[in-house]
Amino acid sequence: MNGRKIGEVILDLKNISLSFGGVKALTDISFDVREHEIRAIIGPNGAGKSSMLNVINGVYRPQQGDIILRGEHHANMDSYGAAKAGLARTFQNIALFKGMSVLDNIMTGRNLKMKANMLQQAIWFGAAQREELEHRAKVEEIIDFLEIQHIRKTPVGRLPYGLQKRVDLARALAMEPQILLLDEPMAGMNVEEKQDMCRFILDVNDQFGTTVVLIEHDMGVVMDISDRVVVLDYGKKIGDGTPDEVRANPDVISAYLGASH
Amino acid sequence: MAFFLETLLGGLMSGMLYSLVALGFVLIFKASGVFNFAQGAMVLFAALAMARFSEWIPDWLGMENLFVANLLAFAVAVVVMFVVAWLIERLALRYLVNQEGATLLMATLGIAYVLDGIGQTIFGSDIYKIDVGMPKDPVMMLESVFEGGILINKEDFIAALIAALLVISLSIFFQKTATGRALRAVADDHQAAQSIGIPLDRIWVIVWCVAGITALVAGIIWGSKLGVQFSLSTIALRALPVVILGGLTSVPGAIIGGLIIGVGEKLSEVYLGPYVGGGIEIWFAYMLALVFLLFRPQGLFGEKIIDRV
Amino acid sequence: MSVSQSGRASGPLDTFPRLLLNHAATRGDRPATREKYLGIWQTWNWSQVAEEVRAMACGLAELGFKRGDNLALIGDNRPRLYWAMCAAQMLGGVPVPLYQDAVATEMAFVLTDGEIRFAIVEDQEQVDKMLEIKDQCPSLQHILYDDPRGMRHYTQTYLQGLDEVIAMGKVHDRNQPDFIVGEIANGRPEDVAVMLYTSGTTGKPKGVCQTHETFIAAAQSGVGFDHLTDQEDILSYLPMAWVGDHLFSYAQALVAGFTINCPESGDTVMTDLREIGPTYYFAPPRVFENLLTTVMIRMEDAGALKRNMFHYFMAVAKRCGSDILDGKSTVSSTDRLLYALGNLMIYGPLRNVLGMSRIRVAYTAGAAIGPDLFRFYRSIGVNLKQLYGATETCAAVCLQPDREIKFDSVGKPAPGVEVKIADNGEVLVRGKLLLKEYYKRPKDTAEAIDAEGWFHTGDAGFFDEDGHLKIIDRAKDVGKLSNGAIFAPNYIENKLKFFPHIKEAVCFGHDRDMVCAFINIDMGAVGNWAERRGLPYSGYTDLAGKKEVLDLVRECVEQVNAELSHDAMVAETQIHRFLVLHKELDPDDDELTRTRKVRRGFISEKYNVLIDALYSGKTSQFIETQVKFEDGRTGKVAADLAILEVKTYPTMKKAA
Amino acid sequence: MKLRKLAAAASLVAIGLSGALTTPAFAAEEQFFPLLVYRTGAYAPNGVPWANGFLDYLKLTNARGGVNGVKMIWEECETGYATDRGVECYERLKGKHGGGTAVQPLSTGITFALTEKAPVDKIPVITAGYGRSESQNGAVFGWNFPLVGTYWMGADVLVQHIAKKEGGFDKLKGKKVALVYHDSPYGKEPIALLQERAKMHGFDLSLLPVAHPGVEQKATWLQIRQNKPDYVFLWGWGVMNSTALKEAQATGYPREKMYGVWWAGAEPDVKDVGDGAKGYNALAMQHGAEPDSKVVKEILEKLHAKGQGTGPKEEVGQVLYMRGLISSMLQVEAVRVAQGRYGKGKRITGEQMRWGLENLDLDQKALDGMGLGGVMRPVKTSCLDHMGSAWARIHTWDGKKWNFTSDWYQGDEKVLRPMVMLASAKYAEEKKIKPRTPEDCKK
Amino acid sequence: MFYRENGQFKTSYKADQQAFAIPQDRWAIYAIVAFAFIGVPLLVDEYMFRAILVPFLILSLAALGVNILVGYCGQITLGAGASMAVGAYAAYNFLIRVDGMPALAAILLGGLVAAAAGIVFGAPSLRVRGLYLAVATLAAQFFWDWAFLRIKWFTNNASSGSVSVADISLFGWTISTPTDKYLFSLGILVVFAVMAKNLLRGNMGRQWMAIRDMDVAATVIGIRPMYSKLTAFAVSSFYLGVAGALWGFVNLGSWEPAAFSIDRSLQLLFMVIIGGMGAISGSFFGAAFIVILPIFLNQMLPLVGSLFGLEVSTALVSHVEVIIFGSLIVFFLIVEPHGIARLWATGREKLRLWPFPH
Repeated sequence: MNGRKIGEVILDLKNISLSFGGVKALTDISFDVREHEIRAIIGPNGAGKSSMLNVINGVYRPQQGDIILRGEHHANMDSYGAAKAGLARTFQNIALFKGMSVLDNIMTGRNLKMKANMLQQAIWFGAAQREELEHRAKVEEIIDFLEIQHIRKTPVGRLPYGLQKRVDLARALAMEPQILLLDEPMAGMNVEEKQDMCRFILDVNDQFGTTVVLIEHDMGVVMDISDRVVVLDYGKKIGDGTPDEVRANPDVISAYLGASH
Repeated sequence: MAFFLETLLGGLMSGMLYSLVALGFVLIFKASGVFNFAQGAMVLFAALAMARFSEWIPDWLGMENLFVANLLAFAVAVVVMFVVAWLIERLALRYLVNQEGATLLMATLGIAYVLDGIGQTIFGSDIYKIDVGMPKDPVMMLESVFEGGILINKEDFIAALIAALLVISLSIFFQKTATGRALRAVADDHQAAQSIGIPLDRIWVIVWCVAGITALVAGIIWGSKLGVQFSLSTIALRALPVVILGGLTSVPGAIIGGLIIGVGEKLSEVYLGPYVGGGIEIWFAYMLALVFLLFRPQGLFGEKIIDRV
Repeated sequence: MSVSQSGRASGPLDTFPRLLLNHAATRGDRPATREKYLGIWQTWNWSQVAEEVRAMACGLAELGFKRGDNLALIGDNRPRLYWAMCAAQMLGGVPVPLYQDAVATEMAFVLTDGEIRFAIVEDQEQVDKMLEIKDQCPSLQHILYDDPRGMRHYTQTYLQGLDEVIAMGKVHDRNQPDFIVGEIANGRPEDVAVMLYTSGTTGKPKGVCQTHETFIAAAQSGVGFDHLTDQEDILSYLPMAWVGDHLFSYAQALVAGFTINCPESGDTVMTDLREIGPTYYFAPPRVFENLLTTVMIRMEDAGALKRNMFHYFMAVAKRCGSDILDGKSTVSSTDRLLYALGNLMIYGPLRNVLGMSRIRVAYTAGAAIGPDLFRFYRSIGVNLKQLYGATETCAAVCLQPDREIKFDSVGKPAPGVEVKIADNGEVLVRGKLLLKEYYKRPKDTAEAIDAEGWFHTGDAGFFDEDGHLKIIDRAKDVGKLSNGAIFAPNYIENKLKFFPHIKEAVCFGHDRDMVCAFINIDMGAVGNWAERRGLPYSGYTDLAGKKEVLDLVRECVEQVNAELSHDAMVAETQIHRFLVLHKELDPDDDELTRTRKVRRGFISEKYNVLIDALYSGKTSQFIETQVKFEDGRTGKVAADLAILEVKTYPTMKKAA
Repeated sequence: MKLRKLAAAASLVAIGLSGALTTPAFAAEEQFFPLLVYRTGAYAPNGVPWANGFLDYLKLTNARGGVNGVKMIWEECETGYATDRGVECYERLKGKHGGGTAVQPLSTGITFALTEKAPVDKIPVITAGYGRSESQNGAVFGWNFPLVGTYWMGADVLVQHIAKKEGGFDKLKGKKVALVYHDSPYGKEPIALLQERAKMHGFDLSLLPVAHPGVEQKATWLQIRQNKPDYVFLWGWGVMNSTALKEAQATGYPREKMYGVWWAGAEPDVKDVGDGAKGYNALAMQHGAEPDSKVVKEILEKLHAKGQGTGPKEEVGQVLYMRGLISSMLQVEAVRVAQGRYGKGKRITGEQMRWGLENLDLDQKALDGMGLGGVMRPVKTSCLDHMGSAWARIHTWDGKKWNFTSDWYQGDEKVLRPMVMLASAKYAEEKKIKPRTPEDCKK
Repeated sequence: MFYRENGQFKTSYKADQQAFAIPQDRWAIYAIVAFAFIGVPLLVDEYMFRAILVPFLILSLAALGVNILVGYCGQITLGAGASMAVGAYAAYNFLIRVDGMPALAAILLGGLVAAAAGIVFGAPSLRVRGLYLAVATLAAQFFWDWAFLRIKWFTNNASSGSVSVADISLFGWTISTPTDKYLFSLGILVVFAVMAKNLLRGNMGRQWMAIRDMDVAATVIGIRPMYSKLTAFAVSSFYLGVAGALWGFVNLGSWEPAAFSIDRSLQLLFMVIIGGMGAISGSFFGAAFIVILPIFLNQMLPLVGSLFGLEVSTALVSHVEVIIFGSLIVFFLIVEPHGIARLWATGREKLRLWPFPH
């Protein structure tokens, strides 16, 4: 009765290279992501993980390489295009809208699905209200899912770090993405919060069938929940495979041992 | 051709005068992130102080010597500007550290009101004269080359020289003195500067003092050129495109920006103005700055802003 | 199938399912159940509830649930768990609610003892507990869950979602509409309606079987007594396994037809309480105490002006508040004016932030409430009353009538209840509301109910001249000092606990020459107090050992002594020595019951060394204790506890 | 309504402050004037002496015993030359002490705004020497009184003057005249007339606007240097004037060929330029600086000598001071005229004041009586002509003071009248006003 | 303290998503609006109407426009006055050039033209930010100042550049008395405020705030910065344009470009910052503060002076007035940089929690 079945390749990155004014952030990286899987990108600090994520969702444009999303080439995709194509993401340094409540933050995630025009919104009654209420109901499900009912109307700025991360995830989920990119979702959390987050990631993947691409600095947690892992070091791919394969990969071992011990 | 050169020269010299005011903006923005809308009010305040003291001091001392009177008045005005700078930092900006740019900008507008009010209360709101012996009459150059020669405004020329001098001395101050180096450190990174033991409060007072002196010099030059009265404070608005064009954080930017704006607006007024009815120089200067911005959003010499995710 | 059709099951309203159908017929559009879910108060009216319950009952029947079966209910106060009770009753089964925060092994006992075949649980967490003990409970055949989240990968065949069961039931009901009507018709008032397990202050929990008849009688007496209507709102947040919740949120709601409101989650009870603003409220003293403590702590953070205003008006309220509430004519007009002002400035807002603005009647029971605590709520205009009862008596024996409130009494016997005091001081009860039996424990049943039908409550008490019952303590807990003076530890402990800084107290003195006490400080209140004084501390143990804190506690104890000295009966039992425990007493460590009653015997055994130290005149004592953490791990806490002497006061003779 | 009380209290104080002349002893009949002045901001140097002269004449009137015993009272309100503040001042003061008699907005912007309100409130708006030129037409602008002269008239006189200098209008053909003007409605007023005149006489008019406040004119003067116009008309205001003179000096344009409007021909415009402005000419509508006139002597003697004067003694008699004084005088005389019809020694209303203003007839005798003989020429208004006189002279700065350097000129009605009629007709159409007929005037 | 919220629970999203979800707030707003429409006209005199209330209402509307842009979308503007000018002159042209054009339609069309101009001059916001943008908007300010002086067509060839309109009428109601003007302005303000509230609590408002708070994150969730910023400029300019048209038509009657100078822009920005950025109520508080304070000081100071037996000249009063005004602004920014609206919200929150401090 397993809910998810790992499917075909949904996202294929080919020979991605990215540099900033001569500094190479990513060198010739290729890997793919299959539908419904949890794909982790790990590597020591400065390995290019964040750059990789930024490339995938169009914040950075790679100098070389191709991004194939569901068979379509997307090398010149911008963030907006990525969002439209069903990619959502969270941020390592929480990028919530600090002047808004939790509810409003999550509601922004629905913006692509809201259709009422400006005049309708100004008049409110009718189309705009109906739409607003529909989306509110959707958002409430996410709030319930992530167990953040008690902070629904709190301004996000007042929340502790762990909860902010959860709201960040909620906002991404509100987009009903096909692919969810998580940028160090467990950074800075305590053990309990990490466990919660793992549970949420698994639940998302499981219940909504969302493909998850996550990057993480800390190997431990990730290995438990990922289906396949890419390992980056100094902008280069040094390993790719199931957690067990990667753990056994001598390059990975040396990179990790060399970097962190 | 001669006329073109004259316009060019005129623009350059106006530009230098704008730069003088722009410098004040840049100094303060660089060190404290405050976009000081009160710069114009400071210029007026300084000029008023200079003008009035140079009037009063001979009365008080009962002597006639214009040079001595000006010198003394200058000294007093310097002190006055130091006090003003210190008070601004003490009473207002100290409490506004880390506020948003717009808030700071509003605060300086508030300060401008206060300065305008106090200035007029103490010094009066009539027209006053600063006579530092600047020559008023024009000279002609290259009369052999062009018919009628090229007109040089001696006053502007001297003013431009003084402006240049000020920039050089400021550069030296920044490069060679300990305080100057501390100032630059603060400009680069507040927190880092603080962590290596540079007292931010004091640095900011110093910056405001330096800006105060710049305002005084600008005030004297503009004042002797235009007469000291309320409208002097509006020259700050003329200097704004200069700062934007040059970049908010760059001293050389203020100079180059001033020259570009000065030349640009004069040429536009003289050559384009007549076709559209004239009076275009102000908005033209702003448009010029704006067009530059579209290509370099951080200004000519400003630091590039990089988004991090 | 329609509501009106179900309404046919009229006749005598003597079982809960019949009551339900009656409400669906007579007030079908009134809200019956609300639950804060997905951000709003989802509302079901009586007709909808009746349909849901019917469907659920049919579904259960489909699964094989039959007359006489017991249905365990485990979870927070969820509407469908309440409905499940009624569904079980429709089929002639018996719902058995369990404490949802109990660990699996505790549940295993009840499941086995109660021969549970069906369990309806709230969510994955409870399912996991069930699975853990499934093997120990051979009778357990079906586990149904309310919330399907996270349940996708549970492949066990005996697991089913409540949704599916209800859907199944709806089909079943459509096919055999007469089935459920017949089942309801077959219900008899003398059938067992619910089985509630005693909290087990003494020994293992026992299943108390109550019939429809008894519970309806108990509920009716309360409803009539307080003139409750179908307009009331009550917040259902207390454990469903507790008799109090069952009486108020289930029995009375069904008798009177008012609305129950289920909070969104444990974290949001206070917010939800404020939103709903119940008109009828029930909470154990503990809750009122915590609320008061919060009030006091928060007021300490207020500005001087507000604080002074608060204290001034609280003094006014203390002077005349409850008299005004009681409608006494003795209050001066100045006081009335001041009280009105206070009502505008302080009491009203206070009631509002406490969620008590709309309360008409509030009850507390379950443990003795400190008179000062009681007086506080009454003085700010909350009509808080005490009731006295036990699981065995459907929670209702005595109720305080409006306008006849005495702080130290629990009121008069409820309509239809006989109460008498045995020779040994024990309170005996007889009436309709007595339990049918202890489940499968005829011996215990016989012990509790004597031949004449008197139920022995185990509490010591007496009637005063107005016929109000006063409870001193548990009959077995009332002791004597070695000089023969009566020693009622609870009485003293409650006085101590009224101080916001003291969370828990345990007094000793039986057969000894003086009274000594263990104290638990309130982490929240004292922590806040310490922070404002710039007192650094690393945790409970550290804070509890601070000299400043000890002095603070000593002041509290001395004040209690001063109060005790005013009353000749208890003046001898002033506290002479005390210590502040190095750890908080905790149900997980078996020091408290799940209802947070002190397990005196267990404690005196566990901390024997400390008691010895108290009575041997030592000034300090080292102790090391094992504790259980929330995640199940264990650890050790050790400390050198200071023992403090306290000033005592000479007995004040009451002026004749 | 708290504010209203405060306002009332504040005005009481202000009255108390304005000197011993308004003590309750004189409470019998009082004529109230709201005073919109600006003593701060960019134009303070011009606003202050004007206000001082204005006040002093009111005080003098009271010292002379009032108008048939009616005392003048007033309250000052600072507008800072800002339109909305001016409107606020007007609204605040107009209803006080039985209502304002007349108001002098002293700013083109405020004049425009008050022109809308005057007919409603029935308070005449006096704009002595400024305001809308077309408001001379009393038929359309029933409540506006551009007494003494309008900008069109002023510009007309300037053209007449240069024509005379050149030796006749026909000599103007082919000449170049540059108008350097403040880029605002004020500065743009004369353009229409100058264009008309340029068409008539064939001179070449170039327009050089200077943006407010006018501290930067380098480009303008470079253009002048290049075009070398025969005359420069300076239609500046405040700091723009002195800046223009300094730029003229810096670019070597002869000041003798520069002619200022009468708001560009006072002491503040030239005093900090000093010698640099020597030879600069300006229009003087009616009066100039009159430090030796009888009225000035009387003021010095009756007020300043007793410490009751307004402002510094040295300024008494200067150009702007005199302008304030004469503005004040016209108003007082209108009161007198109105009293003549509506009852001597009685307080008159705004509507009666209008009648007074429309029937002013200050002949030489009257002027002499007020000590203004030689200072100005007679003024005679009518229902349809709200200007009353079109006399002006030219005065020239000699580095120390202003001296008259021309005879009297009179604005050319043949040129002015059609323009006034045309412009006022357009206004009437925009505002849907039905012009008054001579019959209406008789009512 | 006066909030008794027990029992005010929401059983639908519709109830929960109301503009004012707390009934007490809702009733207070209704009461205020009713008072403004019915009570005020009975109570105040012409001076209050003309000198204070009408300017206050119109400037509130303008401040609302600025707040949408600055407070909600985070784009600083110093060119608000220019948008008002565009609105005023455009409305003027519609009125006089199109026969039978109703005044209200002209005003709204003026707003639309201002919106279009706003989009054009808002375009730099896509490239430049913060203070640089502020200065860029000054370009618009100076450009329009110039254009309305110089380009005669805009002023219907009025020689002086100043224009005037007759009393306007609305469905047969001629707006001529101060009370009419007040009610007309109030009506428009209420409608526009409601629309602003609706926009800001919906998707559009959230997009703007998202751009303001964290533009990168906003882009990533599919908000187009260009669309959001330009709509903010458009809506803001629309409000400003309507306010400008009202300022010209209703408050002044005839006007010149100086009525919408840089001083007006700064004044509006002041209102928003003092009143509270990102709060609709802030626009009203700010407008009240900026409109009333100087007048209040101006009338107050002589009184205070007289208490101490000082003679306070008009000039001194106005100097002290600007000094106090300036100081108060600085003081305010120090004490509550988020403006009066935040103070108000905090106070309200305190009242809800009363007697507790937090």
